[in-house]
Amino acid sequence: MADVLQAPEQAVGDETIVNDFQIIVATVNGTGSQTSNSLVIRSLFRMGIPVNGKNIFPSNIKGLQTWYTIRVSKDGYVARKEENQVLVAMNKSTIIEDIKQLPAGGVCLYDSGIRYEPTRDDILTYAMPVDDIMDQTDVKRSLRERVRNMVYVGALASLIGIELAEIEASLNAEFPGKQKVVDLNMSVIKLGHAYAEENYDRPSPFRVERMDETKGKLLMEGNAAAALGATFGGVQMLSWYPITPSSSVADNAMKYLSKFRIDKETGKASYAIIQAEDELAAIGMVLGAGWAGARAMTATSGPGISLMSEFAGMAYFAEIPSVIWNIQRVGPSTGLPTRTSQGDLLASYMLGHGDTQHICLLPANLKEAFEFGWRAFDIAERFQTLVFVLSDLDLGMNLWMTEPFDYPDEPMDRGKVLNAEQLNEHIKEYKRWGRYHDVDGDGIGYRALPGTPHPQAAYFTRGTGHDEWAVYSENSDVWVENLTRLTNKIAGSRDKLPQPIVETVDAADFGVIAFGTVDPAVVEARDRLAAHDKTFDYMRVRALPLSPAVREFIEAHDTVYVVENNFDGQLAKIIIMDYPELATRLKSIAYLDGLPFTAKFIVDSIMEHE
Amino acid sequence: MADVLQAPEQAVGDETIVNDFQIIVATVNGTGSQTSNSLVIRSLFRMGIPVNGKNIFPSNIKGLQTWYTIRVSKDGYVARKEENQVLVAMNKSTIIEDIKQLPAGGVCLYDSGIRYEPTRDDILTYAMPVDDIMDQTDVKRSLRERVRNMVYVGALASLIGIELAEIEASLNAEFPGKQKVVDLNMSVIKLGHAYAEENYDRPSPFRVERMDETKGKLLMEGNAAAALGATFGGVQMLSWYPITPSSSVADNAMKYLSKFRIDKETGKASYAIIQAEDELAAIGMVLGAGWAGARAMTATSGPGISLMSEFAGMAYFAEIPSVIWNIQRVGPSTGLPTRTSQGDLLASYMLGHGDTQHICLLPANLKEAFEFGWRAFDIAERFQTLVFVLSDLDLGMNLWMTEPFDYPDEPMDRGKVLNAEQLNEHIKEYKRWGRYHDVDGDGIGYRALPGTPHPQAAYFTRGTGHDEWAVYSENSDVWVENLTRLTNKIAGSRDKLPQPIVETVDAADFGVIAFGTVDPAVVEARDRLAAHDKTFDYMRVRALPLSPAVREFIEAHDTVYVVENNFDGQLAKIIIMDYPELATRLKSIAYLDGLPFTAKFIVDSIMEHE
Amino acid sequence: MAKTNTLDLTKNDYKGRPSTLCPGCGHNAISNQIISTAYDMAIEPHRVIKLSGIGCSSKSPAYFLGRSHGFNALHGRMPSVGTGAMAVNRSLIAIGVSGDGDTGSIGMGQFKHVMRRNVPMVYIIENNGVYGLTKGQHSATQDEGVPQKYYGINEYPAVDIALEAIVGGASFVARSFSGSPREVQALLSAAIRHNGLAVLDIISPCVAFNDTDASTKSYSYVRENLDVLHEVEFVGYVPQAENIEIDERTYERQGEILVEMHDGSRVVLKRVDEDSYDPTNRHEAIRQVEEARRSNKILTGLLYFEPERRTLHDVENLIDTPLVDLGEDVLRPSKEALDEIMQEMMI
Amino acid sequence: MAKTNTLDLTKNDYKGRPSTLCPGCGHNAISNQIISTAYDMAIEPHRVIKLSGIGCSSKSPAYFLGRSHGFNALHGRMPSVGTGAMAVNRSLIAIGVSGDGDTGSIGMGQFKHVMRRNVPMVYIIENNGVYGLTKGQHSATQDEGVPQKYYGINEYPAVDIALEAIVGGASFVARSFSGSPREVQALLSAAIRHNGLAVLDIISPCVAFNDTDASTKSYSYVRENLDVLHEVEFVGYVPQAENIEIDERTYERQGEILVEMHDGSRVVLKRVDEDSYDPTNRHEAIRQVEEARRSNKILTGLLYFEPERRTLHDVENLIDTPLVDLGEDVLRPSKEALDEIMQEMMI
Ligand SMILES: Cc1ncc(C[n+]2csc(CCOP(=O)(O)OP(=O)(O)O)c2C)c(N)n1
Ligand SMILES: Cc1ncc(C[n+]2csc(CCOP(=O)(O)OP(=O)(O)O)c2C)c(N)n1
Ligand code: SF4
Ligand code: SF4
Ligand SMILES: [Mg+2]
Ligand SMILES: [Mg+2]
Repeated sequence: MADVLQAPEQAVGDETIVNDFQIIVATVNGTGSQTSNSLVIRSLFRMGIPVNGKNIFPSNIKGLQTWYTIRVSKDGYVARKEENQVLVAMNKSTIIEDIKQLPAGGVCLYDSGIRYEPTRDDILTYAMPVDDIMDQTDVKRSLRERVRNMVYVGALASLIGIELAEIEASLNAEFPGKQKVVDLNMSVIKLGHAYAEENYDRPSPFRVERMDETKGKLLMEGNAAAALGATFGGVQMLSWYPITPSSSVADNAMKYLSKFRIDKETGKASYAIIQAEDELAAIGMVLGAGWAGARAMTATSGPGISLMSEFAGMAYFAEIPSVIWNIQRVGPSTGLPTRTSQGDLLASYMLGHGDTQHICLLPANLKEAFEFGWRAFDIAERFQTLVFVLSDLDLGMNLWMTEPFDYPDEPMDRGKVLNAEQLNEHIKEYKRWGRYHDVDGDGIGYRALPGTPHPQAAYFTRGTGHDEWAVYSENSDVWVENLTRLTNKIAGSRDKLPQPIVETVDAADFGVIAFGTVDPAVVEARDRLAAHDKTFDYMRVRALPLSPAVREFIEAHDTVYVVENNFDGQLAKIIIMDYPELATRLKSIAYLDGLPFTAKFIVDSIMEHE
Repeated sequence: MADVLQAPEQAVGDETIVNDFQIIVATVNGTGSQTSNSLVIRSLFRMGIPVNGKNIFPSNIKGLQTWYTIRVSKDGYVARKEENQVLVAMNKSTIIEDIKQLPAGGVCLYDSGIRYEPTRDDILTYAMPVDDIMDQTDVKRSLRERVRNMVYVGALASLIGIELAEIEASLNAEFPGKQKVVDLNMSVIKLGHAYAEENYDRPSPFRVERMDETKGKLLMEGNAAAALGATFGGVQMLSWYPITPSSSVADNAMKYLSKFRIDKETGKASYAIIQAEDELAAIGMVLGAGWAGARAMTATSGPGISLMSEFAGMAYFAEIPSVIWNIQRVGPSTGLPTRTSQGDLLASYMLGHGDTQHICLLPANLKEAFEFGWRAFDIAERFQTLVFVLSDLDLGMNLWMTEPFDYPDEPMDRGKVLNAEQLNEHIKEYKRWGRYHDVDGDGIGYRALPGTPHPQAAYFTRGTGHDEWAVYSENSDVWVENLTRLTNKIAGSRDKLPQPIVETVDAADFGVIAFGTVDPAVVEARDRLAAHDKTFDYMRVRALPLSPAVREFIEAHDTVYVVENNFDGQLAKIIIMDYPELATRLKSIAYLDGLPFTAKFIVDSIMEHE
Repeated sequence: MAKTNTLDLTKNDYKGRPSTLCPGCGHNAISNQIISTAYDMAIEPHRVIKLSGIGCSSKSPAYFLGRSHGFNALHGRMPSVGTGAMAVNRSLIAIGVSGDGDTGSIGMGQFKHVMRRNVPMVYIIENNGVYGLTKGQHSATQDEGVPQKYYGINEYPAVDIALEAIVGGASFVARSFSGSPREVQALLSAAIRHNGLAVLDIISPCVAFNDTDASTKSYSYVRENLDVLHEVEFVGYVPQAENIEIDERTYERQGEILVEMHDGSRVVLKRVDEDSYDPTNRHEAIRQVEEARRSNKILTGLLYFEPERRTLHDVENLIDTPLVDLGEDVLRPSKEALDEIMQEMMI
Repeated sequence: MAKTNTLDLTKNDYKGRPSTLCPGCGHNAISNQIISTAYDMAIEPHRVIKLSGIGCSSKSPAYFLGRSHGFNALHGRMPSVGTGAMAVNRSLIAIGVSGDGDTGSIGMGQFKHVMRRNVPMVYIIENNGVYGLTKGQHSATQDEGVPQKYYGINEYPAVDIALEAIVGGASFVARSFSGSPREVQALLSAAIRHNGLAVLDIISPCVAFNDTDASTKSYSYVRENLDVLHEVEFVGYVPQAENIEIDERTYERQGEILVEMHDGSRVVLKRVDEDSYDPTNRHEAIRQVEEARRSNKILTGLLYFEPERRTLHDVENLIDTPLVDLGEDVLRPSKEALDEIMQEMMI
């Protein structure tokens, strides 16, 4: 990737750049452009070219500016790039700004129905008279708006070399069995394509060419992977309250669970998905179900997290297995509901008043979204506590390439649960059973579920002080013992949660720690920095509380950059709180503007210090 | 105080200990013992002896064990002591344990109606046949239960030397104008006194003697001081939802406001106190009122804090002056509702999802509770943000001695508010007025309140992204600029909030940092450690974000102990997050068992290290 | 030897820990009535879950059915916890206990929504018009004009729990008084047998804070102002006792209204004045409750009953087996299933 | 030159920013009706505060009365914010806009309690049966049996906003349809003049997610199933226009019901069929709303009106001056006052 660093990220002169540029499509939301963009991505993917799409959409249903970036990268980079080389300009309210952003040598494909004539002469412009082209079709007026964006799909295909056959195949996959829809869209795409073929005589310097890099891979959104993971985790109850960008976790769970978990004979469901009246109720239902012995989860985002605080504290203190997916968006407050962020790390980790701490899993890609989807339940039931999975809008709602997911390699771990018979044995062995009685020394007691037919199975769950027999207590020593056990219990998870992924090089100049969707940018930055003769060891953290490996990693480096997509450098703070003695080795690279991280930002930030 | 350290905290032999011991009264709640105990304290206070009372009561209305400790200290120490020298045992369900806790040489005054005969011969026991004594009175059956605890007041008075006249004076103060009630109680007290005079032939080794140390002082509870402070801060709206231990803030506010803020002519109120349906509504009303230009506050505790998270984030982000008194109790979850804690420090400081930060004031005594009561509004309006005042059950609900409060030494600071005329001038000067337009470089914009008769005064307040003109924005740069301004605004308060109190000695061995109600224990520990030839400089932090003085203090010491009444060492964590480079100098002394801190614990903890 | 029920359990087996509530508190009476009812109905204790929010009332589940699991949740949030538990284990019998503050103030939203979902669950509101545990503030059910020692006269209109329940879509709504043990037990039995959400608004005086002469929720006021709709009797299911074919769940016989419960047991409503009261008439129920409200009477009995409402389990189309009883074989789809999905997405 | 009202303001002066809602959304129509009403009534824009929660509906305050302060609060929490603001500044006119999700789901508790407090405030629910902004989930007001593209058929009973309001103690309850501009404006005018909480349940179709043939909140369904109670006309206060002495706030004249508002303005309710409808009869109001609900009709008009209910300001016994207008002289008691208290406590 050295070339990218040396040359500015631009097309220069007549040189053709193949499979290494970023397209930005500027449209108006609610006009079907999402289908068009996903067609472009899927078609590129079918051509074997590594690709990634990011939707930058407004908090609104229809009529506002929306951008979609599509990165084509022969080297397989999937992070966002700051510069876009190819612009598809369909939105008259942003076209002036959109064109300004193009680098010299960039390509602008624009709807010439917009009364605006691009004036820059350092870019290549291609006009699409979209309405005129639509006039050639016999598409009904009422449908026109919904398909007119297909024009740019066709024109773009011609301009940069996307194969029409792959577009058609993608259409078929998108609308399986709906030949009419496919034909209608295809007819418009072909017109766009034909128009471009006839009228664009200057070739685009940015082109795609078939590769073989996507075989055996698939495209998916993180929220779908999460839902599929939960499905293979055997989720029994999901309660949720709609909120962007988390809603599609529930939507996808409905889809997958109705596929796999409807009893063939009776047509009945072995799961319940309940739309709650708010987030307080959603998490309440999760706790009720988790307490009753089910695998229960909710999915939400910032404002919902805030509302779940009180119950989160209760889950920790009363030790109720439960799972919250937090698909992070930009806060504080309602913030930017349709922008991505890693800003809820601290809030989630310590959610609730008093001294609280929650296990957090930090997926960075689809495979982990799937894996943590099922594993979160194992962990929640094993440690009898609330488990957060902190995804974000970027991972959750964008299309990512992935290898197929691995089937869970372990049977479900339901944790320490005693049925009536086991309860008898337990009592035989330990004289008495106590819900919070730590007989194994790991801080984890044994549960007996409601409905267990045993006269001693019952206990009382509460958020107030209680002893190991689950009896109410205001005693000071009991409180300290209980909190100490709880602290130890969570600490005991440190080496049992998903461990950090470490990639080392010989004689690294420094270390980098990151988590979640910052990963692709770090990976790309690593290659770019190599061009500056700077190399680093990279640790990607995958869970809180931190693994002991984090200390070792930091101890092995004089300088460790902590890269994260938030304002306050929250992971860095967590590391410092855990390892104050290593604090001076850390440098925080924290930034949050709502857009996914770029390699350039990391490179620039590091180079400022090095 | 060296003697206390050298000698175990016990009475030995025949030596008489004067004005330096702790009494514990064990009763059943709902039996009027609170009146009895407060009589004892007030009478001691009237005798000029420094005294402090701590109520250790159950989360229950009637019938459960309650303890009340009364510390008498000629040296003026008001921290809790671990050992009690004098026990008044009125509760049969705890008497066995209560007597066990007494040190050798201790005194036990007990209700001999309890069928339990103290068997320890290393203590002095005094029987009170309470029912027999009550039988001598002509008190009506129905009233008996309510006054029977007066028996121990009388007996104790005789035993340790409390003057009956002062008890009577205290009764008169407690029930002003209610001679009958006074007489009734006094008659019982006298019987108890007489019984003791006649029957106790071994004198108590613990005695009180008149001093002159309380002149010009008064006794008060922290929640009353807070309410009085808010009253002198000109509070206009208080909304609250009942929760122990904060409810008496509102109760006292009703009392004081109805005294001072009822219009003489019309009989109407210039304030509104609204009992909300829950904490979400309470804080919502506060924000509505703060936005409209009023001084508004709420008082709550842990669970309420959790429920206020979402609005707290909004107050920060939309910059709405507002005040929350958090009278801390033990969490997580419902926890121990009637026990004290400093465990909500981190939760309050960062309440809400995303990158949030709130100003927190940390009162340690009544004068500060009063002062922060009014000053919190000045700060909230000056910085246009949410201000927490973090008190706790110990300060809030117990009786403390104090000097009279100082009248506010500054006029009310209503912050940057423009009326119609000022708005015109502002526009003349800066071309345009913007709610979040930072013309002064301190990150603080100017407000124009609803109702301002000016065509440009209106703006739109929201929790979503907005620019300096208060216009909705999803723009990345706008977001970063806004958050940067907010961060700077709060950082700008560091040296404008109540600054730490520092007490230094020559050539201190180390430093100690603490806050809030840990203070009396630190003060006492300092004297005790002097006996070990260990001296320290003491910094008491009074606000978050931390003053720059904190860094200087730490830099001046190789070792700094951070003492706090919570489990996780939350202040230490905040210091470390702010000053990672000083992390290694800090040692956390954090402990939380629901009881106020003791000097002994601090001394022991420090001596372990030193 | 102590008497036993058909499960060979003594009444003691249905008791809980000693109450720490005030002597004379209405809530204690209700606990006793729950104990008696469960004993009489011979309910298997392990099948019961006890749910509550926060308050004196919400503490009471610790004082009955010690052999049943309990979940003392958060203030106002009992309904959601109950919904979650019942969703995953339909074989349980849920008894929720709440207070007027817990339900009428902070819990209003969850109260309303648990009724919409018709979660099979008994929802008792131990209604005393005040916040007992926090020492006597007015709650949302305090009547207008009632004074409180520290908090003055309540000037806001009272939330009428029963009216809110009927309007909100509850399928079983009753009101009673903690001092009417027979009525409470009969209604409680019916509520337990009801296949859906059963709201029991039980006036339960707080002797510590709201038992004064001026209170409309004091023992004396309630006793004097009871307006008993009908005499309620619960008759457990007796097979073959009746061979009349009936389609209707509610029918009149000799001036008595008979309400068939889901499992064949029955509630008999004997009229106490000229007219018999048909609890399935929603509009009439609203009228009666409204009228009682206006005249400050405490109308007790089975106010409203809607037998055919679909429950949460119906709407969620759940299998008969409780979800918690399913094993990994059912819960985790096969490797082939995953591979198939992956394969589909690869094309 | 543009037309002006008595304040010399043009209609433009009452407009807001351009709407970003979907073209055809009912909410846009309501915004226009608010603009027209405020213009016609010649309301001083600076005296108005606009309050809302979260949702498409709650965004709409940005699109009207640009010269009025706005507070776009949190989801479901508009009522508390409005209560706080009105408590401290009684001279303001509060217009709250909420959605059916915002009010019927997450906001149910605050909705119920703001009515109990009778905060002087217009509370509009732009009711479309779905969550628009989060893309078409059923809300609590969706009728049973209505399907949604992704979320199937709603099987829970709908929350009837108007019924909940009447039962919950609102002192002014009306229902209308965004497609009935005259009626909306008349009711809105009356609501603004009402001295207390005025609930306006306005059916406001969502063209993006709930305007299908199967929806009972689609334009076509609503148009066909309107059941108009009466023709509503608002007559601003005209001094001396009437010299008949009347004690009653509501009275009948020539078959018209006249409702006197607080400031002397009047709502005239002209009957549309045989009987005229008296909106002060709470029980009749409940009956009518219930009946319409059962027959799936959209009953519009002034459903309920209770003129004499004490407002928040009455109950709190507030002085006439808005609290925010008080200076330090009133707000901060004197040094002597403090010293006196200190002195008292020293004895
Ligand atoms: C979130 C929260 N807010 C406040 C409290 C304090 N609190 C405890 S019980 C209670 C009121 C209980 O009243 P009610 O439900 O009527 O029960 P009662 O004690 O009268 O039986 C309150 C406000 C709390 N525990 N949690
Ligand atoms: C606490 C919280 N939860 C969820 C959301 C997401 N959310 C935004 S709008 C909305 C629903 C709005 O529905 P409604 O009030 O009916 O308004 P409409 O869009 O239909 O006009 C939801 C759930 C949020 N903003 N805040
Ligand atoms: S305070 Fe009232 S509600 Fe609570 S236990 Fe006592 S009597 Fe019962
Ligand atoms: S989604 Fe529905 S409610 Fe939202 S703006 Fe569009 S039509 Fe209106
Ligand atoms: Mg109560
Ligand atoms: Mg809606």
